[in-house]
Amino acid sequence: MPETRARIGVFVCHCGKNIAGTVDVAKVAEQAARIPGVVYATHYEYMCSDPGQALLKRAIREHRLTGVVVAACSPTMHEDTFRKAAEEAGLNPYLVEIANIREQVSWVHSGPAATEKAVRVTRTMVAKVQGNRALRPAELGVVRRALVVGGGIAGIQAALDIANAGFDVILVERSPSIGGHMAQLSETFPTLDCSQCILTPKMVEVARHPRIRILAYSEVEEVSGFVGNYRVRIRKKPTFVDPSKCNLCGECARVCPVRVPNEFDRGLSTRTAIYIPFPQAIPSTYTLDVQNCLGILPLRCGKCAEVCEAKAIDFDMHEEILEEEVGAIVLATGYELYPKEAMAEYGYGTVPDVIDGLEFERLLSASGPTRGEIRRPSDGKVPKEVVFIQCSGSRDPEHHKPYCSKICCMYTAKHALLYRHAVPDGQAYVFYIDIRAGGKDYEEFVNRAMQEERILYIRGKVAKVFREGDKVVVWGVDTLTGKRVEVRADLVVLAQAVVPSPGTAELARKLRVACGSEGFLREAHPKLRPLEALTAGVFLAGAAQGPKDIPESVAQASGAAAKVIALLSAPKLAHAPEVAEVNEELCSGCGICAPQCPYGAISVDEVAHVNEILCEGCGTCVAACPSGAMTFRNVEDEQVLRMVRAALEVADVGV
Amino acid sequence: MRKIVIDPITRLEGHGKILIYLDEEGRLRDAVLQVPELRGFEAFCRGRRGEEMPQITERICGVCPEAHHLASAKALDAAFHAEVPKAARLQRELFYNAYIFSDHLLHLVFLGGPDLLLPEDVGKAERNVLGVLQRFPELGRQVVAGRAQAQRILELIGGKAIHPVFALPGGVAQPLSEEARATLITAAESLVALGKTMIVVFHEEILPRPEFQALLLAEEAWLPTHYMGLVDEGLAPNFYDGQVRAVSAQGEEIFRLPGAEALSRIGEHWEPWTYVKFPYLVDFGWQGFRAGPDSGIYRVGPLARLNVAERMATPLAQEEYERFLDFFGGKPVHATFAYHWARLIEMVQAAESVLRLAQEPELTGTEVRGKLGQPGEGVGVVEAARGTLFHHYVLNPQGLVERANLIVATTHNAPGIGLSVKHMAAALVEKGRLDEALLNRVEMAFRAYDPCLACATHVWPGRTPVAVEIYDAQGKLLHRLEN
Amino acid sequence: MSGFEPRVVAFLCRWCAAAGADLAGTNRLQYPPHAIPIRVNCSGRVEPQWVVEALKAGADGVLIGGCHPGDCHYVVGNYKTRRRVYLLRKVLEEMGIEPERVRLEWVSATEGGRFAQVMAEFVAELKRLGPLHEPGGPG
Amino acid sequence: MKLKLAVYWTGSCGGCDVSFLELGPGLLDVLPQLEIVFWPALVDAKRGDLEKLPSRSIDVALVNGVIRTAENKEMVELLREKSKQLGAYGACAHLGGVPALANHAPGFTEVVFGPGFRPASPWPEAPEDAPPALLPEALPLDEVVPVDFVVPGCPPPAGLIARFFQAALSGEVQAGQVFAEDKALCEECPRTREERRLTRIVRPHEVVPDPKTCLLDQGMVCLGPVTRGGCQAACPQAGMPCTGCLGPTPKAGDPALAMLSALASLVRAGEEGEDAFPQENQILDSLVDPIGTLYKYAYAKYARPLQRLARRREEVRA
Amino acid sequence: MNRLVYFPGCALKDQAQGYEAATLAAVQALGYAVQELPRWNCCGTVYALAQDDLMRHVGPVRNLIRAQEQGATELLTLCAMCYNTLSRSALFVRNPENLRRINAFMDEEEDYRGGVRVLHLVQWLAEIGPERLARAANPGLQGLRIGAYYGCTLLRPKEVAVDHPEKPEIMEGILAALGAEPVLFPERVECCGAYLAVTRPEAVRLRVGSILLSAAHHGAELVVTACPLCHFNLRERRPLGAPRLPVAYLGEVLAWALGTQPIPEEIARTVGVRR
Amino acid sequence: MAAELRLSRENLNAPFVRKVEELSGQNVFACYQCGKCSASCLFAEHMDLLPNQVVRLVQLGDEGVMGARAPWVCAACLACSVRCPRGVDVARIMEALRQLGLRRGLTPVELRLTPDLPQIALVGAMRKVTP
Repeated sequence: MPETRARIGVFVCHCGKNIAGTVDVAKVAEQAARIPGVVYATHYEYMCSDPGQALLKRAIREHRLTGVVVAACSPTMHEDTFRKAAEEAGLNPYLVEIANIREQVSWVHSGPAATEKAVRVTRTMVAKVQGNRALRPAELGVVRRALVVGGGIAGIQAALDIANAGFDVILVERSPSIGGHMAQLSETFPTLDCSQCILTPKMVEVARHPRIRILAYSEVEEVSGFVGNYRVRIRKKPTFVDPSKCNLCGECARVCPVRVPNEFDRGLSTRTAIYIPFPQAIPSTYTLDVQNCLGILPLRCGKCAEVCEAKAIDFDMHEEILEEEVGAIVLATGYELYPKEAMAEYGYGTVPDVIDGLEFERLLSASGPTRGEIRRPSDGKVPKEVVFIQCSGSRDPEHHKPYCSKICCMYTAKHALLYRHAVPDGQAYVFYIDIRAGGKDYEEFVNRAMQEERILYIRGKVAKVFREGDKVVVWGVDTLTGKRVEVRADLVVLAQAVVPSPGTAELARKLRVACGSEGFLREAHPKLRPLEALTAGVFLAGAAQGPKDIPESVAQASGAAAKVIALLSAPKLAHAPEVAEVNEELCSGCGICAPQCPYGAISVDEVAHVNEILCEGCGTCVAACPSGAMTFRNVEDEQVLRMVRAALEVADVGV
Repeated sequence: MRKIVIDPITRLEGHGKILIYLDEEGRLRDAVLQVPELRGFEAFCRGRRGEEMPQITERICGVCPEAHHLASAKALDAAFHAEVPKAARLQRELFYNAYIFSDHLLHLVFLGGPDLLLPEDVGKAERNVLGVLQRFPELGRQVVAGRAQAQRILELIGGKAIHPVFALPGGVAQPLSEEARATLITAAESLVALGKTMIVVFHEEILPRPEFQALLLAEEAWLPTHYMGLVDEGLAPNFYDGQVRAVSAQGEEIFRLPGAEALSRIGEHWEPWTYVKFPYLVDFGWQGFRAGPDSGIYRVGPLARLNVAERMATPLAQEEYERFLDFFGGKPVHATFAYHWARLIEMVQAAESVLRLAQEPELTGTEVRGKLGQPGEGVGVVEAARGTLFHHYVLNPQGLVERANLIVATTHNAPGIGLSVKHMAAALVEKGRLDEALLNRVEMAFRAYDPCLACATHVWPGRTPVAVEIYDAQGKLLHRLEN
Repeated sequence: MSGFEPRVVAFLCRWCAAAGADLAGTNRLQYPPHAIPIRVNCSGRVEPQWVVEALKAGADGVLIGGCHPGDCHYVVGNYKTRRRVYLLRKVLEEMGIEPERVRLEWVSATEGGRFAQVMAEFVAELKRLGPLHEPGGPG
Repeated sequence: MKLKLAVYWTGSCGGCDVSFLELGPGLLDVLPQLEIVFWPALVDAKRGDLEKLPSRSIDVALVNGVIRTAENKEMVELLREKSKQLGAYGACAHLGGVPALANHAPGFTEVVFGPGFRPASPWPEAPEDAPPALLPEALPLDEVVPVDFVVPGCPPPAGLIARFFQAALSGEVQAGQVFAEDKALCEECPRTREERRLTRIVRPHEVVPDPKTCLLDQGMVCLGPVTRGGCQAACPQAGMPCTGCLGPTPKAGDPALAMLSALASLVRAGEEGEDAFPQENQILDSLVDPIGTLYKYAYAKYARPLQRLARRREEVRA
Repeated sequence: MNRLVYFPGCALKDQAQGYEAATLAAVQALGYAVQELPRWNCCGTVYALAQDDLMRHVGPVRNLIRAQEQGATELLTLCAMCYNTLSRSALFVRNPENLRRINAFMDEEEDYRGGVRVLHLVQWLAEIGPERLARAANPGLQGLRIGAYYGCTLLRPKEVAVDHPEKPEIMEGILAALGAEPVLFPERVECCGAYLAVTRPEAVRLRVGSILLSAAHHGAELVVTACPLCHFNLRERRPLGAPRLPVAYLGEVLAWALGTQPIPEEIARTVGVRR
Repeated sequence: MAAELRLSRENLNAPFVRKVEELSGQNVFACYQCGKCSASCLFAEHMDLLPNQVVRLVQLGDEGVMGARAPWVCAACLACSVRCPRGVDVARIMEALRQLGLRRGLTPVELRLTPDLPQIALVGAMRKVTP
């Protein structure tokens, strides 16, 4: 029992008149001296001053103190000061505690009651110190390499920033090329830059960067370890084409007999089974889509291999599992659009001329299936009446997604405007509930669309969309006039809600990163730690965390990169030792603790284990543990109960 | 006034003591059975979750928890308007018969055994289980093994053998597997075998003994009361289910009713000198502590069940039942010591029933819970080893117990036990002989009931040690006898 | 109940409630001195047993101070606390102890005024309820 | 030398005494090694015999049952004096057990008998023949006399009884020893645990549990995590939640409060946050009768001090 | 033979007698005995939407009690409006507090204990399954192009909807199984005007015209409904110039398909001309 | 300026608003005025106010909405209710206004009875628009 051998010293600070003016400090010291286990008690004018600290050190040595209570100001002020001083005198700093008798006593109370409370507070802390153990902070090294998951604009930006700071980066992308949705866009708001024109140079930079290794057509399989020391298993799917040999001649695609919907064009065109997603793709190579290829097994076709002069096609290529160690991870897995098939009232995705925003981007894009001409999917006619429906699936807690998708107001304005540029005699209608254009030059952009392009904005939600002959009928309302409206349109574009990309939840689970109810990755703190996941060493960038436009994604990516750089630059990671701990003799492995931990620091097999590095020391798991097997260093239950009894003791407090 | 106290040892552990008061002339003024303990389940069951009742009320009695468990479950079935699916019903009934077997066996060998199997002159140091085991080692081995089989059945279905957990309103916790069935059948076969053995032992070792026959026919152990018990549609005793039949001291049917209605025909009388209540038939009213055709006092338990039944439910039991009736020359049999024989007959029926139920194809059915309605009021009744057991609950809409009333087997018998004791005491006083053998008769008289003064007393296992002290009017100890 | 001075234990989360209490001090806001503060990292560390032990050991009331919903330094600790206290109060009430004796308050680091006010209100409430213990005991 | 053993029951159901039989044939091995000096259920020694014994002449005494009447109290005090080691046998002596829930039901004689019931003697001339007075509270054994060890359970499982006899016969019963596991029941429970969260609290009769999954994961209030192992998780294996008869694990403290904390911690109504409060409260409210559920056996030992405070509060108010 | 307890309601004993006769015959042909609920009373016709209007639940719940007395766990309805009011009241009393309050209103009846499921003919037909219908369909509907008109009460509110309220397919599945070619038309889920026939007949005429146009436009030869009020409006409140589409009850086309009733002359004429 | 509608704390917290909310069981402030109800309403052309405007006036505490025709035109077809993105049961708000009107003795609707009307139509109409 530590307390039987305890030799506690109590130091009561006057803080000039701050404490001594109200509290009878001599009395406090005198009372403290009576507590069993207290071998030394004194009071001094300014404990935090050099002479005060010297007094403390001397007393520790002379009285061979095993614990110290400084009754003074709030621990947030000088806990460090006194712990350091004690350490210099040879006492473990975790055996020093502060009794706050200034902020919580002398400044807020007066009269004898203040002294009484000061005595009780001091006594309570003595009870705590009697139960404290000497602790040492944990230290660990850092693997100076980062993993970026997702090769969209956010992932690209984060990878470049980290690599430019001198750290190796592994960039994992699920599809055959990096570039993400930004590569599919035509122009970008509000500047109307060509999306590919600004993205391509960045993609090339990534491809050429000596510190960046791109693993395209790959997925993160498993993550273990913890901050500074993650082990990642990455599954690299075979492309059946050796990128180092492929010279992009394109002969293979020309002879391929297979036609499947082209994902990059969102099904508005077709591609072959061996294909390059788009001409500027990085890695710059063809990929053989084994699901659709006729020839891999059994060897029936093989036409592409026959025509490939570079002999780049290798049917024997196999899936690889790569194991890598990294110190930090950036998640930039991006978004997808909420499927229009979910929109019952808008035709369930069965009306061909009801399309979503990304499809419209492909129609607008000069490299798209229509070479930038606006032609509707059903019959290739140029639509003369186009209805844009905002908030399709967003802001609809009853049926779809409760949140605002944030980017649709802007891209719809852009769509309508670009449509007017492309079809000058066409009419664009935009059904909206609110216009949210809170960004630099955004409001001006929307105004331009309304004013200069005479796009009709109708404030009201659309009730129903259905096909009637070759028209698409839209039933809506203009709430401003109070009239119901019907538009017999040629094309309807739904600004579908932004949702996390598929697989986000699974990846989050592998990384023990929390997802919100809508599936977006959750930041550690919505205001103060927006770039970090709750799991230490994992950072978030881009729309995987929530709907974001390009500038915001890039900014967050750079922010996350800065966090990664700071982490990878530290020589050692130190971690406070006041954390949870498992008594394996008592733990039955019931596992109630594990889900309490917001940091994923607890794993359970036969018994629970706390990863000391991941544990932030909240103690929620300890309070949840029913069997008492989970404990908290230096805030043990027995300790607190002793503190409670000390606080409430009826015995005379001498005032 | 003089007083005789028959206090199982130290009057605190006996949980049942007998007080005999004599007047100055030494004539009997009164004799009462007092239960000096109260745990008050009716009170603290209030506010508890209804579905917990089978597990709470069984703590009334650790000797027959199975009976409380299922009486409680049946009361809940009724309170929730639930139909119990076949598979669940079979599980319960099989379990229940295994319990009856085990409990009766316990009494016959371990409790009544020393009285029945050992010569009257055996020393008190030997007159216990160990004595029986020493004299009949082979029987002892068989009984220990047989009981273990019964306990295995109880554990397999009930989760635990003592204080089982499986019954819930509308059914049971989970389905039984076919592997479990195989185990059950093997166990059941050994129960039937042991039942047969016990019949042989009874007819060879016990019944032929003249002192036992004298007991069966002793006048002071002949108590003409009414009887009550559950019978099936064919008027055979059924322990788990059926209608409550009451038969008068002359053998005529008083009523045959479902449990809830039968309960309304029972009144409860209490006396301030004991913590046990005295039930009576309201058709007759509380007429004080006396037996006979006009009194409200009735008895329950093995003898009562055989008196209210017209036949047994299984072949071996029926054979033995006929021998029993032959011996007494017809019904109703009022001989208190006939309880032992009745117990043997029932034990055999229980064993045969276990075997039959274990072979029922639907026993392993997976539908084990009936649909529950809104909770309300319900009465559940079973035949505990010692007699009819009623549980009656009123549940609130949340399914919490609002009111609970329990009439346990030995409570029904409390007036009867009191009377048996009184008659014995009267005989004792009349003969003016206070020797140990006579004293043992008093003891045997109430032991015949196998009294588990359930909510209160504990007389298991073995003999209830009795001391008799006779004081004079000044309170001076005149005479002290211990068995 | 004149002259009754309730005894109180206050478990304060270090990041919000204890910081709020410090701020009350910095702003020299006077409040009743009845509560002895015990600082914990998170209100989520507070165990219902501590609260009950405090009541058994002589406290007339127990205060738990945590961060406002959404502001927990450890993200969700205060939600667990809220649920634990909710259940605990139910149990106390069933036993016949006024649930008002256990109070959970959200106090942020900037709410010095609120901390002082909570203390004043709680002490007033406890005075209204009267002592939980007989004078002098236990302790 | 045979072990001098005494066994005694106070306010109990008798299940503890029957439980010795669960040793089966093993009982026949144990019996010859015992000198039973006092065991009302088995041998004919009486109070008088016990009183005559010298102090500390019994090696081991076992008491089962709750301390309910003045007689119970006198008797265990006597036993304590005569015994070297005295153990609480079974949940009632250990924790108070089910009958100690009566502490939570004030005025219970009125409930049982109706108003106006006062114990009295059948004959006024013999006032001493009134039934013994009830204590104001039903108490666990260690509230009345010091207890050296515990054989827990309701009733103690055969394996633990065997373990006790093994230790007792070799004279190795440690002070403070509890004849059960230090780890919780979950250690022995074959059910599998998935991600822990309680989206609802269900009562056993409301669902047919999945045979493989942890009952707590299925929404049942299973006290397994707070209760000592030693029964091979008999109840969970039978499809019913553990109700805690083996008592709390060594560091759990008040098992009801420990479990309360765990349950509340696990409750989730979707995303954690203020929006979930009403739904969470609803889930928590579906834990009806928390006292009976969480304190089924342990009320006397753990809840009684608070109950006593509450009762005094009521008296003050009245 | 399986027993069905069936609630008729006013319309089936009045203007929709044909619906009842045809349906009961057809259901029997499918192997089910139909028993009319004894002592049924009015369902209330329209569901009370006001929170404090408890009285309006008494009628529907009393019908549920009648079903409970019969030991029935399901109560079959043919009228869509009856289906709606009864099933919503059944839903309402799923809340124990509501149940308690409604039970307090009953006088001689036993308490309702919950547990009667109200189901509509379309649900019942869907549940016995398309295979069974297809087997029984003789002569079948022989490719008749039928537009199923759902109206409101089978689909809204969504708590009692027989299928997805925006894109139901349950009737189409039944019709297809019976050998018809179902036609989807946008207005099949939009209101016909219902009881506005009493207060605003002109509004009803506009709606009916629009619905029939929509059906005709998408190629329907026949409109089928399960609601007597829709049936009335669609037939009797057509505006001038509306398409001359015949309208029939679902139970009737079922009877035609199973051969328990012949196709009426007028309809045969209308749809037969083009065939 | 004499405004058509004077907004004040009193109006916005008027018993009228609470009554509508109580009768309908709906929180009228859940409505964000997107108009989807109105776009869905096939009888809006016969109404003097669109359904969303009716809800708006309730939000504003304008008891004048009691004089509107719209609730009496409503056929309770529930198209608005199933489509409302905010889960507001607009039909219940209409019913509440009708009920309030009826309870105050308003019967602004004329029954136009013709002999061919079936019982189902008559009962339905009378339950909705007569006291």
